[in-house]
Order: sequence, then structure tokens, then C-alpha cells
Amino acid sequence: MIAAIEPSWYLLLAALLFGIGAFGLLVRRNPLVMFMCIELMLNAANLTFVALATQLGDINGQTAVFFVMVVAAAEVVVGLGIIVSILRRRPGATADDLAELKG
Amino acid sequence: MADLVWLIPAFPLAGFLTILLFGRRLGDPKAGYVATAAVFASFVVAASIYFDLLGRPEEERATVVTLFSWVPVGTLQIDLAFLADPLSILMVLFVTFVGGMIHLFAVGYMHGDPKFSKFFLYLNLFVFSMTLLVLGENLLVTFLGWEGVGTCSYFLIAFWHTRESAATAGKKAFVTNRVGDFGVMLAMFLSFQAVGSMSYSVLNESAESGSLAASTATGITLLLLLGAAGKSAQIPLYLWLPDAMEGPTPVSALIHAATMVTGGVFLLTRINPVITVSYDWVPTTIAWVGAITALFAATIALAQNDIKKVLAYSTVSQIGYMVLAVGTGAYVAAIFHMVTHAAFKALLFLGAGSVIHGMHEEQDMRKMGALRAFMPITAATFIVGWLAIAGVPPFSGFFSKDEILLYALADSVPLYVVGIVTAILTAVYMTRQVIMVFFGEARWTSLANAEEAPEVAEGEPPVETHDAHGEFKPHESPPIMLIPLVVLAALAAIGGIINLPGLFGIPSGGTYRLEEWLHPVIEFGEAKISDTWAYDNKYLLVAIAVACSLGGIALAYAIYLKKRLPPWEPTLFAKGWYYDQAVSWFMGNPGRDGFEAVAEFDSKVVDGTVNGVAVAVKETATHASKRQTGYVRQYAGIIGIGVVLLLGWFVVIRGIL
Amino acid sequence: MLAADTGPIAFPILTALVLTPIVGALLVALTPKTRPEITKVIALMSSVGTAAMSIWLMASFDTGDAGFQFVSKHTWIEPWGISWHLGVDGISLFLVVLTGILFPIVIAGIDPHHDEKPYLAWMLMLQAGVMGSFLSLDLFVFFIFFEIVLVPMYFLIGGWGYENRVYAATKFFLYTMLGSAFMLVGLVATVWIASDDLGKVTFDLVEIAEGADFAASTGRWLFFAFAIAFAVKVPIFPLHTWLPDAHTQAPTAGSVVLAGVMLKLGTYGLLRFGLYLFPEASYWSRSLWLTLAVIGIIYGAIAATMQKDLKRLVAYSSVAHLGFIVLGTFAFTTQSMTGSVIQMVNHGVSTGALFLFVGWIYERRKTRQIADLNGIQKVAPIFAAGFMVVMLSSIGVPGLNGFIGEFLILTGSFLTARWWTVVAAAGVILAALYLLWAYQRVFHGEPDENNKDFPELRVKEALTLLPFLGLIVFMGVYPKPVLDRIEPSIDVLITHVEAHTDYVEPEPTVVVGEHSDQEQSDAEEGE
Amino acid sequence: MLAQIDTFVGPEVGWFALSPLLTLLGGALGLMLLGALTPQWPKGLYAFVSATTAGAAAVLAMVQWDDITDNGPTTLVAGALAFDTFAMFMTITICIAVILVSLLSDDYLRGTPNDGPEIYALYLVAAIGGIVMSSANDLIVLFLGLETLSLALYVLAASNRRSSESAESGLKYFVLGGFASAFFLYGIALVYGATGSTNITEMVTALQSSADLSTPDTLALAGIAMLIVGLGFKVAAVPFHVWAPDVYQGAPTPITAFMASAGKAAAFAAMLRVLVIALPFYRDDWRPIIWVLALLSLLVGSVLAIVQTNVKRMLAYSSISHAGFILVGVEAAAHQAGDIDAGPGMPSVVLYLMLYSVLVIGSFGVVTVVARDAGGDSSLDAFKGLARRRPVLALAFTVFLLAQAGVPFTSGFIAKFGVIQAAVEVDSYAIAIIAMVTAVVAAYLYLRIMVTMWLGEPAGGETPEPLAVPFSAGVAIGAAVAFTLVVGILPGWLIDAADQVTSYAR
Repeated sequence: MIAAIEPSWYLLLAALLFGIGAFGLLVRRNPLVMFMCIELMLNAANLTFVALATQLGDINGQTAVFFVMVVAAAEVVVGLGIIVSILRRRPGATADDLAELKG
Repeated sequence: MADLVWLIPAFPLAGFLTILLFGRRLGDPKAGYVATAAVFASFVVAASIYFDLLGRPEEERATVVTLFSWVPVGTLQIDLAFLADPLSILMVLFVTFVGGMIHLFAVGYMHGDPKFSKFFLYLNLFVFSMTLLVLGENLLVTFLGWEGVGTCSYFLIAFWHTRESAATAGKKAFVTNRVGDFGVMLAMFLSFQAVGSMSYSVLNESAESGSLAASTATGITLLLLLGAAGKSAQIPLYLWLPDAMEGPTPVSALIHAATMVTGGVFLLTRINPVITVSYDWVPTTIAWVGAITALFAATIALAQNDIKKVLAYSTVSQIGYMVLAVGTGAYVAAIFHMVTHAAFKALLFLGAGSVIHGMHEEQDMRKMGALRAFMPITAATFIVGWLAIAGVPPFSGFFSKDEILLYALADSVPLYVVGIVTAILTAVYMTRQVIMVFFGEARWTSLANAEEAPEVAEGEPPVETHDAHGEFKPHESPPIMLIPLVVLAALAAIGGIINLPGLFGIPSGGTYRLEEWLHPVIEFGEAKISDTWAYDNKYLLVAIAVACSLGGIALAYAIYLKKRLPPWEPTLFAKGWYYDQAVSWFMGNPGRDGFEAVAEFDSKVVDGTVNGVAVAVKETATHASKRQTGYVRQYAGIIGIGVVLLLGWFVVIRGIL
Repeated sequence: MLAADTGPIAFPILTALVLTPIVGALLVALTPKTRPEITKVIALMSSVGTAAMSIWLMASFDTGDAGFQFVSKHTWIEPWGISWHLGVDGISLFLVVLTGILFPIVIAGIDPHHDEKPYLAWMLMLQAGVMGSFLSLDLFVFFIFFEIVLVPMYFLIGGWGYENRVYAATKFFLYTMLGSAFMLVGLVATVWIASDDLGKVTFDLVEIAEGADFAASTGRWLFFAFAIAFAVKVPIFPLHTWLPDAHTQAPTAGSVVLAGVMLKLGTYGLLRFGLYLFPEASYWSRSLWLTLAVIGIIYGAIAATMQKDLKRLVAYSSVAHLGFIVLGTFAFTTQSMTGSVIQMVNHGVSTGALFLFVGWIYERRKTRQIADLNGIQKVAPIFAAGFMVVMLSSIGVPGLNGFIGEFLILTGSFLTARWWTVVAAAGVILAALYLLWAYQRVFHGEPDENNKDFPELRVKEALTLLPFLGLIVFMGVYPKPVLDRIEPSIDVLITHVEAHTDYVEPEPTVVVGEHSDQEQSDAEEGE
Repeated sequence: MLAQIDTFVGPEVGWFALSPLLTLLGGALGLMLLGALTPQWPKGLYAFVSATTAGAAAVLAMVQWDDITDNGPTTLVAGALAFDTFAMFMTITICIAVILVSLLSDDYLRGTPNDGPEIYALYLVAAIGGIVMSSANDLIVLFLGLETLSLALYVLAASNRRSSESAESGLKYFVLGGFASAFFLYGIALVYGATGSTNITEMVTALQSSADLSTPDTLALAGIAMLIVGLGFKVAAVPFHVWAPDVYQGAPTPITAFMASAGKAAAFAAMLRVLVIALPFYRDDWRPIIWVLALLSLLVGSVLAIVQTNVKRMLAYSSISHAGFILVGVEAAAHQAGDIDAGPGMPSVVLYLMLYSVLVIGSFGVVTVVARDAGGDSSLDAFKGLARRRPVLALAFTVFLLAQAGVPFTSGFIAKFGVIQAAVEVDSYAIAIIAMVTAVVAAYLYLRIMVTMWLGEPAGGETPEPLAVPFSAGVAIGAAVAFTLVVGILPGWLIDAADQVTSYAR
């Protein structure tokens, strides 16, 4: 059944997700949400990998996904750490509140 | 002997250095004697060389003495060399003699001046430069002297530099002369380009051998004429000379009457072969420049009241005569008049100096009169000078001026007329001066010391007699000032003998001595005009000349002494035809504004652009840095824009298209 | 030293000329603050040593030889084909000597008033930089020295200058750096393009100049890349506006050095790296340069006339004087170019001396405004006399050094660039105008309250001034020894230009022999 | 495909070839574990350990260097890592950065809650990431390296828990960094789709076989665009530079130094790997973009720098303009990317990277010392009259600034000269001239700082209290000055080395 769906659809879907993620990062103020958008973009990339891998009948694309997942996990750790430390200092701070550095 | 010619400049130079080093220690009057001695020493040398040359066949009378190679670059090989030939030796003879006399006079005149030694320092430097000028073997050495005398005249005009007018006059003289020097320099370049040398011998010989193109010759001549106009105070550059009277009177006598101002005439005479080969209209131009200057200056002299100003304009006028002579090919006459003029004009100036001295620095003739009783010797000598310049036979001026008029007529009638008119005017204004100063009623009796005090500016030599008596009283000058007067008077009286005309059955042995002497430097004498109407009617001309001078004297006598006729002294003349005002107005207003404009342009536009760019960059930066808002989402946005653009380039432009 | 030179391995005199000041500077920097007297001594020793070496260099310079002498060449940055290549010829010799003797004089004669230690260090650095630029025969080496002089000069102006010093220093630094920005690119391009002809990448000036043959268009681009840098440095109108500011704000020593040798980097560069490297381009563009030069002469003079600040006036006079040098350079005749080279030295001497005087006036009166000064000649006659002599030399009165240069330049230029020369000669009139006017306002007249006790020339100052006056007179009366050393190199340069262009130096139509014959016969008659 | 599954053959690993990486890894782990298990180590020991580790790694890299020059480049771990001089050169550069920065950090951290092994461990980890980036022969591996480096840097940037600025810079860096690396990853994916592999060697062969570039592969081009976004962000090239000023200013100064040196070097190394080495066949597509990025970086960096009032921020912008300069070199390299004669581009870039790393660490080192004395204030005022308070320090800073301005006899000049030379040799005159002109604009910035130091009046009036320079920091700065001047005067050996990096494995 799956084979019935054209791999290019997955690519489109991935592109869509990626766009949503990028757009979300631009419009949302909450650091956590922005961070989620990044994760979304990463996963869009993953989806692309998988789709292309199937298209090319090549294993490496799929293995790459695992690496990316690991990286994403690591990012979660670091990112959350940073965000939490900021929110602890200034509860409810949005990304726009952090604009001391400019010019 | 002639190869010791370098001694002539050497002595004044030595004097200069001595005074430079020990001037203050020597002081007043020793420094003056040192200087005088130096000048007379070079006179002696000059005289001995004169006799040396005299003993030689005519064509061997030119000796070049090369000291060292001065500016040798490639084909340009200029030596510091002297040319001892009849012309230059004649020049040094009267320069050093008259100069020496004036030095002597100055010892008395400058007595008590705080800068006494410095005065003679400059004076010796001047004589040194002047001898270089006349002895130079090439244009550059002459130019060295030329600029040297100019510089010295600057020093000496501005000698009493605390007086604003003196300082300004000095600057004016230097700058105006520079305009002339501009011409001389270009003439040198042209000469180098044409004949690959600046030496007179090469230049003149190439002219005589015909290898010098007429166009080039014309260029050189006209450029040198410009130089002459500057140095010899001819139209249009004469206007520094009257102001130059700001200097001490001996300076006026030496530099601005006898020697320096004749430099231009000398230079033109020096290159007379070049003038000969230039276009025909060139000599005519020279003649007219001289003629007009002569007349123009004479008219102005007519209406001056400053005793020295009269003489100054008279000088301009007389040099006009010389230039006129050069233009008409009467080089001998030019030199002749130069010599005689040196004698009597120096005499007149020194006389004036003596008067001024005696009148306690009073220069306004309207405050003089009847001085002959108080300063008899001065008066007597002055009168000799007056007769000489007025052209009364047998005084020297008569012969030289007559010679010039002869050539003028031979050349063209208008020139002659101008010359004659000038002669009359000369007689008139000189007589006027003599009368105003020495005859008539004494207009100074009312004068109190206090009144003339403002006339005396700071730095003037304090006149010893001031303290002697409170009551104002003219007095004769000390002997040291009178001796030069007497000697010069003698010269002025008999100076004519050096070039008597072949008239009145004067034994042929005694005639045209100068002309013979100056041959071959000046190839042709009267022979050149022997076929003209003028030549055949010499006697007539003499008669006319004498009549004119006497007539002029009589006229002035009638006007100023007998008061038969009202004096005719239009302001136009008094103000020198407003030429000076016009020039200084131009310099002061449009000229200055133009300069200001350039300076403005520099700071506003040229530099403005530079600073403008800097400011622009800074402005851009300030504005741009405001775009760095610090909002992370906006940053992401910027990145996003970048992404879009990149995709646009790659996918659309490179990919699909 | 002499012995070493005659020995098998010649003493690397040129390298020593560059290194001695650097070593001096380092030593000065290392001496403790507590011992100022030592710093002064060290500085003097190293600078005097340099001067001695430079004079010895002049003495043992082979007059007849047109080529580069005392050459020392060692590979430096091998992968880039850069070598430490120094050499001196008639063109650079006297600039080197001037650099050598100018610095000890100003170091000894002028007091920085504060922070003497860094001041001396920077001065020595500056000397090394200038020396290097004049001596280097490798494009890279030249460039780095040409560029490095900015730093010490920047600090000298910025650290010891007057009220507006930071602005002036920054302007100077950036303006000049902008110029050399183009030169750097042009320089690299030159080397790269030349490597096709030479078959190897080398920055060696001589190899490129002799071996490479640039296509006309290429050569012109490259030439202009170089020329811009030099035009700024000279400075040539309209790139001159940094100069008045730099001069006015620089400390006296800075101004003296700036006018004395640093501006010559530009004119020297034009000769060495313009004409020599790109004969075709420089000949092709000569009208441009002649025109700019003449504009500079007149323009600078006019601007100078209107200045109210005495130092600015002198600065603008430099613009005019350097215009003459450029004119002579691009007239391509033996006389004009020899004149340009000697004028570089003469201008250095006379304008340097003028700046000394302005500096002394400032020290006495704490003002440079002409309006604030008057009647000084009455209270300080000797001071005035000294100024007068220097001024006359700057005006170009014959018998003093200034005249020789200008005269040669104009004489030579008249052969190839007549009308430019005519205009330029008019600049001589203006020179008299602005200087005499300034002199009248400052020295003539009756001194007022502020000036009536203007101190007379001091002994130390007189001693500082003496060498300048000596040179002014000597070079004016007997320039032959200098000219004889310069001319051969100039002739070679002109031949080089003729070889690469259709230019033929115009020989004036000499009336054969007559001159010499005349002398001969006269000499005999003399007996 | 099946075969791969049932018989898995582990790749043979050139352990010794990996020794630099392993050393650093060991150092990092060691610091973490031992540091965690043992009580506070004596003064300066952490820094010493990390410095020596990095030093050892550098030495090992040099050893490898000879091996490579003898036996030629190869790939390791089944073609995942390239084992070539380029990689080694970057390894050494990064290790030098780690050494200097560790020395800087020592006193800086003392007394802060961060005074422990973590920061140093993070340096080492970041270094590993950087080295992996510069020696990656597989885009995925490169991505891993990039993330390793970035994550470490995010943490480091935010590491100063007392300062809100630090936190802010950390967050900004993290968010934008993640954003960018997402693009990068997506780019990898797309390129993978176009070439059928993420391994550079295979990619190249694939592209060579599909020689027909007349019909451009949109997928690949889109991928390249994405890759350039990611790389451009890392190297802080305009318009992807926005994060740099804020992060540089906010992060603790030694960290900033590390970002500006090791971070930039690794990023550029990655850029060369991806564009020049992996994608030479598209060079005509991406070279213009590099040209534009260079232009923008040069202009924005130098122009914006001159109006800043905070020295760290100034240096941040100046580092952007330096990135522009390096991009000029990259652009030059692009002209001959993939050719047998790689041209002078690559060498000029790696040379610039090494020289600039030392320079910038030195500069930030001085800032560290001064700001520490001024209570964390790194504004221009803090530098007023520094020359009176610490002449030698001021002199050192002057050297660094002049070097950054590209004044001769400093390494900075050599670096710029190399890049300009490279650009000229491929006839990119325009960008070369623009670069030099913007350098003049940037020079104003350096002059401004110098003026403040030398001519400004110190706060303490006539007798300002001298400023304390910690020993280790002093050593670091001194070393940097020495390097700057020595290379400035005798650069030959280094240039020789840099010229060898063009024989890379792929």
C-alpha cells in the first residue's frame, strides 16, 4: 500500500513541514515553541532523508536519520537547559524580551 | 690682468662677509669704511682691467674667466664664468665708482642709525650682485646677479621695516620684479632649447651666423624686454620704483637711479645681435615702450611735491630714453646715457638726500625753498645735476640725450617728437624742483620741530642737530657727504667727453670714444644711420634740442619763480594717471577675491569631499546599526530573507532558467 | 667599516642603515622609564650612527656608475618569490643621506616636551621605515616599508601634536592607506602578470622592470594602481588635503620629517615604481600628470597665500613645490628629472627648516596665527635673518638651493612640455608673493605688546639650524657633486623609457664647439 | 542491500591516524570524570590539562602531517573521515586556539561558579567537533561535527549564569544556530537525493559520472542553497551574521575568543569541504554567491564596526569583515575547485584562518584582562589611558589591532596579502580592491581603539592604579604577540605548509 504513494509526496510533505517550522520560528515568541519549530524542521529533514532513501533504494539515507535523532536529542538537552535557566531568571520571558544586546 | 676679473665681485663679497661676521663690532662708522674700501678696491681692479683691455687689439678684448662648473646636467653646461669685455668693464667701472661714492655719502648719511652696519652689509651685497649681473658670461650668472640685486633692493627698501609703507614697498618691488624675472627665465629656457646653451657668446654668435631663427630671437627678445621692464621700471611694471623711495636716500641713488635699474638696458644691449635678427617690429616695440614710458613718467614728475618722487619719476623717464635708444639701435647712445645718467642722477639723489638731511627728514618740497643760502655746496652741485639732466650743453646729459634723439629721428618722426616733448618736460620739472627747493621764498620758517615729527617714523636715523637747538634751521651736511657730491658734480659736468659727437670741429681723435671702445660688442655705430636725413642735419637737431631744454627751463622759471603763468599740475599727473591705484585696486579686490575663492574651494569642495565621504560612511553605519534590533525573531527573519534569495538564485536563476 | 667593505664579504651597509634605527628603537623601548638620559643617548647614538653610515655611503658611492650599488639580496619569503633586495643608485642616494642626517638633527634639536621615550622610539622606527622605502628594490619590501611608516607617523602626530591632532593623524593614516590599498592589488597583479614573461613569480623590481613587457592596456591599469598611492603621498592635487592638516597638527619634528623625507616617498615612488616599472604607461599618461602638477603649483601657491595659519601656509607651499617635482618627473628630460631628484632634497632642506622656524615661533608665542604675530624682526633680528635665508631659498632665489632644482626642472620641462612650463614658471611669482607677504606680516612692522619680548634665536636652535643653512648655501652655489651622482641613473632611466616607448629625448640644437673654443682662446689670451 | 544486513563488516579504523581526535576525546572525558570524582583541583590545573591535551593533539597532528606528505592522503573509517594535510592543518589551528583560550580562561573563571573542569571539557569537545567538521569526508559526519561544536558553543555562550547578557546570547545563538543547522541538514538531504550519497568521495564520483550538467539538477541546487545557508551562518557571513555581534558581546570573553577563532576556523573548513571539495561541479553556480557574501560581509562588517562603543562588539563586527576577507579567498579557490591545480585559494584561506585565530584570541585576551579589571565592562571607556596603566598590555593590543588592520610586519598583513594574491591570480580584481578599501574603513575602528588607549585619560587621573595581568593570560597574550610578529617577519615556513593543503583526499 505504501508503495502506492509516490515518494515525491513525502518530499512535498517534508518541505511543507520544514516551511511550517521555519515560519513558526518567525512568528512565535515563546522560546519553547520556537525550539519545537526547530525540532519540526529537523524532522522534516529526516522525513526527506527517508523518502529519498526509499526513492534511491539506498540504506545510508535511513541510517542518517538515526544520527539526526541523536543530535536532536542532544539539542533538546542543551536547549531546554538554556531556556529553563532563562525562564528561571525571568519567568514568562518571551524571545522578544531578550533584546539587551543590539546595535 | 683681465683674468683677475673675479676680483671685482670678490671684494664686495669679502666686505659683505666681514660685516656679516664683525659688523656689530666694527660699528659706526668703521663698517661703512670697510664697505666703501671694498667697493673702491673693485673699482681699482676694474680700472686696471680697463687699461689692460685698452692695450689689446679690438677683437681680443673679450676674456672669459671660468671659476667652476655651476649647473652641469647633460647638454646643459653652465659655468660660473665672467666675461670681461668692453661693455661689462665699462659697466663695472661706473657701477663701482658711483657705488663707492654713494657708499661714502652713506657713511655720513646713515650716521647714528641703529642698523648702520647692516645697511652697509646689504649695500656691499648689492654691489657684489650688481657686478655679477654685468660680468656674467651667460644668462644664468647674470640672472644670479639680477635676482641678487632685486633681493638687496628688497632688503634696502624695507630697511626701516617697522614702517608699514616701507615694508609694503619692498614687497611690491620684489614681486613686481619677479614678474620680469619670469620673462628672463623663459628667455633662458628658450635660449637653451634653441642653441643648447645660455652663454652670451654662443647665443650672439648663433644670431650673427644666422643659425638662430627669427621667431626664436623674437621670443627671447620680448621675454627679456619683459624682464627689462621689471628691472628697469618700464611700462607696465614701473610702479614699484616710485614706492622704492621708501628706502634710505643713498639706496635710491645707488640702486634706483644709477645702477640696478639700468640692468634691463644692459641686458638688452648685451644680446643686441639677437634683437637684430628678430622680426622688424620687435625693435620698434622696444622703442615705443621706452618712448611712452619716458613721456608718461615725465608728465607725472611734473606734478610731484615729494623731492624724491620727482627724481624717481625722472629716473623712470630717463631709462625710458635708454630703452628708446635700444629700440632704435642706438646701443652706444643707450650705454652713454646710462653712464651720464648714473652720474647726474646719483648726484641729484644725493643732493636731495643732503637736503632732506639738512631739513631734518623733510621731503615735501612745498615746505622748502631758498635753501641755497643754507646749503651752498649742495645747492651748487644740485644745480650742475639739474643742468645735466635738462640737457644744457656742455653738460653730460646734453650729449647723450642728443645722440638718442638723433637715432629716434632716424628711426621715425613720432618717436623723435615724443623724445623732444619729454626733453622739454624734463627741463620743466627739474627746473621746478630746483626752484622749489633752492630758490623762491623759504616756506619752512613756520615749521616747528613738533610738526614734522609725524613725518619721522620709528627707526629713522636720529638727526644730531635736533638736540642741538630747539629752533628749526636747515644746515649744510658734513664734508663726508659733500665730497661725493662734488666729485659726481664734476662727472656730471664733463661726462660728455667720453663720447663727443663729431661736431663743432672737435678733433676726430676725441670723438666717439665710447663707440669705438664698445666695438665689437656693439657692431655698428652711427654708421648705421649715416644715410638718413637726420644724420645729415645733425646741427639742426642739436639746435632744436638746446632750444627745447632752454625753453623748458624758461617756462618753469616763468611759472614757478616769476609766477607769470599759473602752474599746470593736474591731479591726473599727480596721481600718476591712476595707474598705480588701478593695479592695486585690481589686486585688492578681484584678485584677492579670486584667491579667497580658491582657498574656499579647497576647504569646502576638495577637502569637503574627503570629509563628506567619512561623514557619509558614519551616517550609514549609525542607520544600519539601528537595524540590528536585538530581536531574535527578526534575526531569523533576516536569515530567512537570505534563504529566499539564495533559493531564488539557485533554483530559479541557475536551475530553471 | 671601510675595511670590511674592501674585504671579501662586503659589509651590508644598506641593511645596517635600515636595522640600526630599529635596534635603537627597541633599545629605547627597553630602557627603564627612570633613566631618561640613557634613552636620549641611545636614540642619538643609533641615529648618528645611521647618519655616519649614510655619509660614508655617499663618500664611497661610485659617481660614474648608473646602476644599483652596495646591493644586498637574500631570499626572504621563498614561496612567494620575495627577497630582501636593497640597493642604492643616484636617484635614491641623496634621499637616503637626507634621511640619515635629518633625523639626528631633529632628535637632538627638538624637544618633545613629554613622554620622550616613546617619542624617540617612534622617531627611530620612522627613520627605519623611510630608509627601507628608499633602499628597497623588491616590490614587496618597498610596500611594507612604504606602509609601515604610517604607524610611527600616526603616533607622532597623535601623541605629540597640537589641538586637532587625532583628527589629523587619522585622516593622514586612512587617506594614505586608501592609496596604498590600490597599490597592493596593483603590485600583486604586476608580479602575477609579469610572471608569464619571467617564467617565475618574483617581486624583484629590477627583474620585472627589465624582463617583463606589459601589454599597453594592462600596464596602464597597473601603473595607475601604483600612481594613486604615490599621488596621495606626494600629494598631487586634488588628493592633497590631508597634508595641511597633518603638517599643521604634527609636532615640529614630525612636520620637518614629513616635509623633509616622507613626502619624497611619493615622488621617489613615481620615479622608481612608476617610470621605471611602467615606462609606456607613464609616458602615455604624462599630460595628465603634467597638468595636475601645474595645477598643484598654482593652486597650492594661491591657497598658501590665503592661509591664516603660518604652518598651513608652509604646508600649502609644499604642495606647490612638489608640483614642480612631479612636473620635472613627467617631462622625461635629463635636466628636468635630475632637477626633480635634487629638488626633492632641496625641498626637504628648505621646507624642513621653515617648519623648524614655525615650530620655534609656536614654542615662543603659543600661536601659529599670522594675525597674532608682528614686528619680530625688530626684537629678534637674527631669528628673522635665519628665516629670511630659508624663505629666499624656498622662493627660489639663485645662489640658494631652491633655485637649482626649480631651474633645472623648468629648463628641462621647457623642451618637452613648453606651455605647462610657462604656467609653472608663473608659480615662481606667486611663491614670492605668499612668502614675502607672510614675512611682512610676521616680521615687519612695530611689535605689539605680545611680541615685543619675543626671544632671540637660542644657541641650541642656531646649532640645529646651522646644517640646514649650510646645505641651503652649498647646494645653491656648488651643486655639481650632487648632480654628477644623480645624472647617470637618470640617463639610464630615460634610455629605459625610450626603449619601451616611441619617446626620444629632444636634444637642444647645440651650436657645435663654439662655446668651448671661445673658452680655449680666451684662456690663452688670459696669459 | 541484504548482504549488508546479514554480514556486517566493521570498518577498519586507522587508530593512530585518529590519535589527535582520540587525545582530545580522552582529555575531555578525563577532565569530566576525574573532575567530577575529585575535589577542586589546585589553581590552574584544569587549564593546564586541557592546554596540554590540545598541545599533544597538535603535536600528533604534526606527526600525521609528515606521514601524509610521505604517503599521500587517504580516508579513514570507511571513508567517513578524510586524512589529509588540510584536515591536519585545521586540527593544529584549532588545537592552538584551545591552548590559548584555556590559558585565558584560567583566571577569568576563578571565583566564578564555573571554575571547574566543565568549561575546559567543553572546549575540548568543541575542538573535537571542529576537527571532525574540517576532516569530514561525509556530509552526515560533517553535520555531526558541526552539531558537536555548536552544542558545546551554545553551552559555553550561556555559561556565565550570573550575567543575563550571557544567557541572552546563549539563547540567541542556540535558536538561530538550530534554525541554521536545520537548513544545513535539509540541504544535505536534498544533495543526498541528487547524488545518491552523503559520502563526498561517492558524491564526486557520482557527479563525475553524470557529467551532463547542461540540464541542471534543481534538487541539488536547492540543496546547495541550503548548505550555504548553514555554512554562511557558522562563518557569520552577511546576511547570516546577525547573531554574531550579540553573541560575541554577550558571551564570556574567553568564550568569544574561542568562537571567533576555533569556531570560525572549523566553519570555514567545513565550507571548503562541502563547496570546494565536494561540489566543484557546481562551482559556477555557487561562486557568485560566495562573491556576494564576501562583498556584503566586507561592507557590513567594516562599516558597522566603526560606530560601536563596546570593544567586544567592535571586534565582533571586525571579525565579520575578516570573514569577508576569507570568503574572498574561498571565492578564489572556487575558480579552480576540482582542477588538478587547486590554485592559491585554499592555502590562502587556511593560512588566514590560522593567523587570524591567534590574532583574535590575543585581542579578546586583552579585552578579557581589561574587562575583568573593569568589573566586566568591555566598553571603550574601560580602555581609556590603558597605555598609562599597563603600557606593555596596551602595546600588545596595539600589535593585534595593527595586525587586524593589515599593517606590514604583522601576521595580519601576511594573511591579507595571501588572500589578495589568490584573488588576483584568478583575476578577481574587483573583490580584491573592494576588500582592501573596506580594510581602510575597518582601520578607522582599530585606530579609534588605539587612540583611546594611548591618548585617553585614565579614570585614575594622573596616577592611575596599574592593572593586574594574570600570569597565564599574560603567557597567552605574549605568545600570541610573538606569533603575530614572528609570522609577520618570517612567514615562509608557514606559507610552505599552507601550500600543501591542496592535496586533499576525496
